[in-house]
Amino acid sequence: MKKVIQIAEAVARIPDGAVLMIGGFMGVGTPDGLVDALVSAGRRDLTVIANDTARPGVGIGKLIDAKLVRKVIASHIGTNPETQRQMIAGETEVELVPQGTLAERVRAGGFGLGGILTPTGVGTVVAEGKRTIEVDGVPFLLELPLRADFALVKAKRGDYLGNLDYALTARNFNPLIAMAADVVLAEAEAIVPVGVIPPDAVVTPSVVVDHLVAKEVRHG
Amino acid sequence: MKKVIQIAEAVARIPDGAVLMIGGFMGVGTPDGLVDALVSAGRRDLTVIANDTARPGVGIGKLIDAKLVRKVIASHIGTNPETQRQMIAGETEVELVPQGTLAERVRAGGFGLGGILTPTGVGTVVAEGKRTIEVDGVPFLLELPLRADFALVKAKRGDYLGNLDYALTARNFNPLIAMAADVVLAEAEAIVPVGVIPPDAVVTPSVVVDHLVAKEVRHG
Amino acid sequence: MDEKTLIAKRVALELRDGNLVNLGIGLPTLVARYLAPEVNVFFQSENGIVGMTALADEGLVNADLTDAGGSPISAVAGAAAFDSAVSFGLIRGGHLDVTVLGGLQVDQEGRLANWMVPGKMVPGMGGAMDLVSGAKRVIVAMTHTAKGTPKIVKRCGLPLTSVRRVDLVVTELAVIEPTAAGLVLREVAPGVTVAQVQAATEAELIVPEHVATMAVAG
Amino acid sequence: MDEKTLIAKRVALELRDGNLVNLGIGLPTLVARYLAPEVNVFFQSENGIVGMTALADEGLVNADLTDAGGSPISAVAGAAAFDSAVSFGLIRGGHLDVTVLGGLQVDQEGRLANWMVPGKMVPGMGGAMDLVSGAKRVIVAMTHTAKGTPKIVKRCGLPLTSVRRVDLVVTELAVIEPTAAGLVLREVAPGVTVAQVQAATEAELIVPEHVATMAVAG
Repeated sequence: MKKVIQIAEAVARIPDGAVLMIGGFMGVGTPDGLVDALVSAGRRDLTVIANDTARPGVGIGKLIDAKLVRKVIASHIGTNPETQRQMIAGETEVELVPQGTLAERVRAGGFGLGGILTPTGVGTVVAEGKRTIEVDGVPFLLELPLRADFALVKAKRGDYLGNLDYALTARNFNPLIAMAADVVLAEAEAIVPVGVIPPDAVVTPSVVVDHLVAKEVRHG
Repeated sequence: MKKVIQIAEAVARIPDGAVLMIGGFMGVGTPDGLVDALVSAGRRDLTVIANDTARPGVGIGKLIDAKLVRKVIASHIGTNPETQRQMIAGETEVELVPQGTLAERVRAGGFGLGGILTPTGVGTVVAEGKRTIEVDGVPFLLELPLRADFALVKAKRGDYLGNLDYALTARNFNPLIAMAADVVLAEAEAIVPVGVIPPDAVVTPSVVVDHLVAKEVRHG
Repeated sequence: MDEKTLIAKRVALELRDGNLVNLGIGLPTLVARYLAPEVNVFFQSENGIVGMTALADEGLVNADLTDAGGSPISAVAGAAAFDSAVSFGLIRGGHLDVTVLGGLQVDQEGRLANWMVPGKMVPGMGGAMDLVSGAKRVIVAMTHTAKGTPKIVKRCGLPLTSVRRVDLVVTELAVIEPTAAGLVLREVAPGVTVAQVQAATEAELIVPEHVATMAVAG
Repeated sequence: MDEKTLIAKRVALELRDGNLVNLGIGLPTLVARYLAPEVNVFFQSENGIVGMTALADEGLVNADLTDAGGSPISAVAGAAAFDSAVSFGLIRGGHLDVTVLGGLQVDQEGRLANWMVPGKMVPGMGGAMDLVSGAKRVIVAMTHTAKGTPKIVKRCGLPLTSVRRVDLVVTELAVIEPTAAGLVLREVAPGVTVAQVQAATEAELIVPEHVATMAVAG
């Protein structure tokens, strides 16, 4: 029952140079409060692992706009011309990973696997520098786990222990990154009493969540 | 809206020699109606992939009692002396797999992965005959996917499209095997109208389920 | 009928009742409009839902229900939401019956390039590589040429999306089936000749005795 | 106090507030009874739940809520249920703070054997190999000898559960910490001498200048 902290306090724990996993798909399911606070705090040299960088002014795009990101590991940057500009200008390093592979690499990081074998990317530029492993004569790429210092998770509801559920397509990478970071910060649309999310409805169990962040509430 | 069939009809599709994945953990979450019907029909030479063989007279134990199983791939048979007896007598082949590895192998089979690397079993008898792959100097076992001809799934609710949810610890291997078999037969405690299980509560999406099986209902 | 509509209507005929289908962003999305009423398919969106429908109507928008392009959608009764790992488990694991994708190039071996133009456009592959590697059936829906330059080529100059041979290529001029023997011309669009298709194609086409006229959905 | 109670009470002192803990079947299960009231831990059962409590009371049994041994349990408010892959993701992924397991043998390198006796008992490893490989801290709770035969041996004759060195061994005679240098005798049970422990142990023990008397939970 110790998990709720203020957003500013949460962001104060994130140092320059941190490796962040951030939930969301084109901004949907991205924890905007945490992202905005990172921008306000001006955290620099971040590595961001996420599906995409959304669009300028939206979700992770705000971190790109503010030039806070040194490296992006994502499946897609095509909707954000500023990410592409920074990449071409050499200001931001971009590692492109097929979306399903990105999901499995993050999951492997959180689930204690040493890697996974996928058919995706065999024979393409994605295979460069990677080990190909044959199973019964079929080639697969060995893709390695990803982990982060912090996961910034967006949930629908969080209870005071830290159990989380998610809404529709805002779920996306959130439950995966919640398993794969040293510190997990969750921004929930609603914080509810323990027991309100029934055991079968919990998607992320409380034990992996370090803190729920409260929305900034102004009184008076 | 075509998915509900009678248990007898479901079992009639399963031939002698079939490879079955069966949900359940010590009988909890095992589709008893399907198992009983398999016993009644006397299907022989089955391969059963499951967490365990429960106890004599319980769940998968009933298939063992009836000597219908040629091969078991499981993490544990210690609670079923009859399985052990058949193994020692050479009547039933038993492949023991660490429980977490079994879960990942089934998942890999359903998720189109060529295998996964796990630290579990390195340096033990489990490693015999398997490839060890080093990642950054750390050894992992390459564990290969498992698939089955049929998955026999126990659900809490199934809707008429085939969406499933599960109850508490009766979930266990059920959602995993539902992805990993050519034909997926689901026995639900309740069959409900489409839409009753909300999208966020669906654990197994309808598209992987071939048939819900109806409980035998006697009229008059 | 404009060329995109023609392509979408022809592709629509490839979808079967009960199929699980993923439509790429852009032209492929149009296919959903031209399904016959008796053909019920489930649309998957790789951001995590089965059972999506067309764009949400004004007033029915929910910020947490979008397609892979980030546009608001609706969902049918019986839809299911899931995380990205499950979404690609469906795609990679052989559960997806059909994916319809746009293309930049398809080569003589039936291999697709559709995710980058080095030095010009590096959007990232998103889900395309998984979709092409994993779907049971891959249909490429694209214009036959780009500003007059053939897109069906001997060998892709652009980076490949997958080495897997796609199953069908539908353009405004033709329906082409990549096979182990090469690209087989199956249909030509109404009013288009085999010679015109070949002239607009860099790759060699195998032309069977009978080449049908392209049928299109109602 | 019988020897199992003594062991369980000593192990209970190793659990910290907020820990995620998995207790093996048998002796380890007893540990839950002896936690100090101010220590709130979450118990995981590998069949798919965090937040299990002791066995369910008569009249509160639910067939779908059991521990890994198949016995009916209860769950705390805020419990979470999940499938077997997630359950072992928690175990293998470093999310499990402590596992307490029974043992057949522990050797001088701190390696545990607890899942089979060739030719006699082949129950299968269940979750034990994953638990020992994956938990942050592995505590072996076992009797010091089996019918007079030492279970702490120079080299395990029984098949290993994992090559990972366990973190602590608690018996009715002693608390032993396996280290890179060897097995360090940390505590002896009340009324037991260092010589008695060594006599009941096949492996060499490193005996520091100060060996404490085993503390046990209230």
